[in-house]
Amino acid sequence: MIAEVFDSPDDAVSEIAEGATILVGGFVSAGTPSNLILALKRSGQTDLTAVANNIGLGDLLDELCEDRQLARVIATFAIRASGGRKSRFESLYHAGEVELELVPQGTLIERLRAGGAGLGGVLTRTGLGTMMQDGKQVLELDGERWLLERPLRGDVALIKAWRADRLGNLQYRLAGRNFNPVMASAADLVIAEVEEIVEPGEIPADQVGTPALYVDRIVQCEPIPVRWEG
Amino acid sequence: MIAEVFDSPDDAVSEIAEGATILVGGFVSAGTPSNLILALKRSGQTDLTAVANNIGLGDLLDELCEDRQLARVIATFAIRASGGRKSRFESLYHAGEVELELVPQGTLIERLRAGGAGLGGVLTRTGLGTMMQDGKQVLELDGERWLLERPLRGDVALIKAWRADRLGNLQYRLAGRNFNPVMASAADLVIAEVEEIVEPGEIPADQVGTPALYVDRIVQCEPIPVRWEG
Amino acid sequence: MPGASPPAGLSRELIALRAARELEPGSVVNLGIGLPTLVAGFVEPTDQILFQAENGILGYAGISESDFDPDLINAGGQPVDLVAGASFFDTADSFAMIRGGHIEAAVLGGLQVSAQGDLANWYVPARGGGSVGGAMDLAVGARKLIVAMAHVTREGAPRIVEVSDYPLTAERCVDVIITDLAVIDVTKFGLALRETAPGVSVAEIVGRTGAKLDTSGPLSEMSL
Amino acid sequence: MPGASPPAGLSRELIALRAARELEPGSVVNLGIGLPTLVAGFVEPTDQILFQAENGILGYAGISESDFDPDLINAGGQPVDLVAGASFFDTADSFAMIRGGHIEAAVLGGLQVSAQGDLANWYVPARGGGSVGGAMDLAVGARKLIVAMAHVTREGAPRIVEVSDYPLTAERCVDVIITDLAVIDVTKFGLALRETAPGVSVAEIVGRTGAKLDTSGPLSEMSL
Repeated sequence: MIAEVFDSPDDAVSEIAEGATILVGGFVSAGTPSNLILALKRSGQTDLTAVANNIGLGDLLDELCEDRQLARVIATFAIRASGGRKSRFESLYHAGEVELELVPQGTLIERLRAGGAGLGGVLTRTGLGTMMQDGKQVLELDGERWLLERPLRGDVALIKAWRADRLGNLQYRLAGRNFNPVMASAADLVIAEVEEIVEPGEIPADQVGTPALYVDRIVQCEPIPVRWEG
Repeated sequence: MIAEVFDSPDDAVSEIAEGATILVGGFVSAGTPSNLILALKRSGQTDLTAVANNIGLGDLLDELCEDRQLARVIATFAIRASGGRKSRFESLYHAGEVELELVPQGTLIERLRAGGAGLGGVLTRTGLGTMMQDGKQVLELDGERWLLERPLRGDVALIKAWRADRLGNLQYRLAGRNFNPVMASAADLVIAEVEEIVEPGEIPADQVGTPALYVDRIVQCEPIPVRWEG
Repeated sequence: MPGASPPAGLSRELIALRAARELEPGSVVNLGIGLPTLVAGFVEPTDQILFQAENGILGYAGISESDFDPDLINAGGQPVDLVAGASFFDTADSFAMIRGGHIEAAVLGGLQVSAQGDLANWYVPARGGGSVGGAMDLAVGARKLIVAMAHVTREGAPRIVEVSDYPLTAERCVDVIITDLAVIDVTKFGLALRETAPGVSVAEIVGRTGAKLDTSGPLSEMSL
Repeated sequence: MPGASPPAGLSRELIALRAARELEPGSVVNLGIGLPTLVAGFVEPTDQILFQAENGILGYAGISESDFDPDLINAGGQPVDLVAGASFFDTADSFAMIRGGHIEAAVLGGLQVSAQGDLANWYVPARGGGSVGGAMDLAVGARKLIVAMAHVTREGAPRIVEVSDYPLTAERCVDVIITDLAVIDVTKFGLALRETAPGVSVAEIVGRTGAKLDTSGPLSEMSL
């Protein structure tokens, strides 16, 4: 259960299998594991399903579309409603070369949380009476209608934190948490990119954002800043 | 939405109505709002439903049984399986003078979380094939059986934190969080007992355990230590 | 009269200013991507409004003028400053706030709003897709939903319609519509005109609205 | 032979010691209230076992000998020390860990265990009630469930039975039973005796067990 420290992001992602489902933490520029994403690109692995908040918003996840490594994307932001330069993903999507499952953000995080927390699903009002209801079970309880949303898990989670200790505890900075802590709970193999690795105890116990038991691999990398210009 | 600072716990709880459902944070001695509980005792309000992890484990919640203020308790620990001195609650319970709904701890916190997070319920395996299943809906999905647990909310939450700022942000210490953050999300009126009140900004943004929007009333009190001797 | 040249309505900035006036002092507010993000620039610190960003911030203070920190952005990816008393949390906790009814008001952009307050704001059929983000959760969770949008499309077609022909964000969720031409309340009896933009007539607004609009209530010109 | 004087089995401390030997180095372990809390005293720091307390601690290090801090207790209310690299979290996150299968092993007390591994440990019919705490979540969530208990009741009745007549904690959840007399594995074929306590015969164990017990497998005496 002690996390393993890797020397390079390429080594850390080297065992990701063809066809794997990859949870990718981050929200646009915040808490995004860009080094791990680029390592996954270099690995050349294909037929992947990526689960992420966004693709094509300045994020490097869009780079995985260059060599068509993604078969399927589950995301909340993927196709812009307004104009502007198309992302690689959008071009592939419109060409029918990648599948998209668009999920409301609050539903995506609850499905992931259910996957990590051993729950069989949650009931939400979000999506009732919309396209998101298609193919899903609706329960009527005490006169109220609820959409049943099922758990979502990954084979691998790629996450980003500020610091890790050698046990695998992670500390986030500012708004860098977003999807990372929940995704760390919902995958079989959790790989964390961090800016610094410290000794156990250096991250105060009440400032641990992801407890060590969730983290399998850590790799220290210079963060790659990304920015969405809208 | 700015929290109101009260001078005494008695003033802070003075508007709790007869028959109210009260969520009470804390786990035995940790993060337990003992001053607010004693103020509720002094208020003499009756016919209350208390939702708490434990009653009669050295906690002062048991004091509300002295004058039969509790009509009903929803808890995880209430009647000890082994011997020892009976709590006031146990005596009342065996005399048929208070109702008890025993709930598994992980189910209790998920029901409260659902109540605070606008979810209609969650599916858990916990309790399947046990007494906890009685009267509840079981869903079979993809060959697996799940118990549907419905949300739980309170009219009032009594919680305990280490520090508050004047906006209502709360910071916990050590294992003092337990039920407090979730209960703060699941009641119409949230009253927090704290050891110190500071200015906004003095609690670092990444060390806020309960964001200000959840907290209605804060009162500074000398903590009353309690201890369970088993 | 779709197709006619539009009357000189409010700029995007003035729509945002008018939307800001709709917010209660001391309340918690979420601003959608696009025009709504401008709203943060039009509240006074004395209003003590706490802006929530669904990516995990309570208490940001408008777009930052200083250096860009990739970990300190709002839901539109823009750098933000913090107020004293801000807090950070993860996405699960953020949507617990939103879905759980803890956000007093949300200001979202819109593509269409229907007579019964259905909102469509995430999917453009002509583009063959869309992005939902947190819009559906905000639409069902925010206690008051303000839609800030242009009254008509670029082609002059009404965005306020009897029944939306776009995929919905949520049914019966909109409380107030603020456009370049008008402030319109969604009531249980339908749409009610509350305010007109300076220099815009009631007839012009009715003409550019694709749903029945009650103009019989107390009416005033927007004060900006 | 219920009612006969029991053989001299292990003390509570030795049961805890034997249970500690069942834990994998580097694993995450939750200890139930009562006898199981003693287990923390029998692991070596070099084993790097992280103890999880369901009230919100990962990485506590046994019962504290120093001053009592009311905010630093295990699930039994006892003061604990921390290891370097410990962390705190709330109850929702704690049970996400437990229910989500992130705890490698739990050691719980037991009132009865059935032949198919059903556990009853929270409700004593004779007392007309019980306390469930986190036991049901641990029983369904821990990847390996070790029950540490006396082999028979104070009255000499077997606690290991064909079918439990106590209200259950969970069905088919127990992996290993460690008692003052024996270590017994719960397999898909039923109960299998693995180890005997020093000085206790197989016949004595079979005689005090209320369910069919396979004694044909490799057997050894507990090394303590």
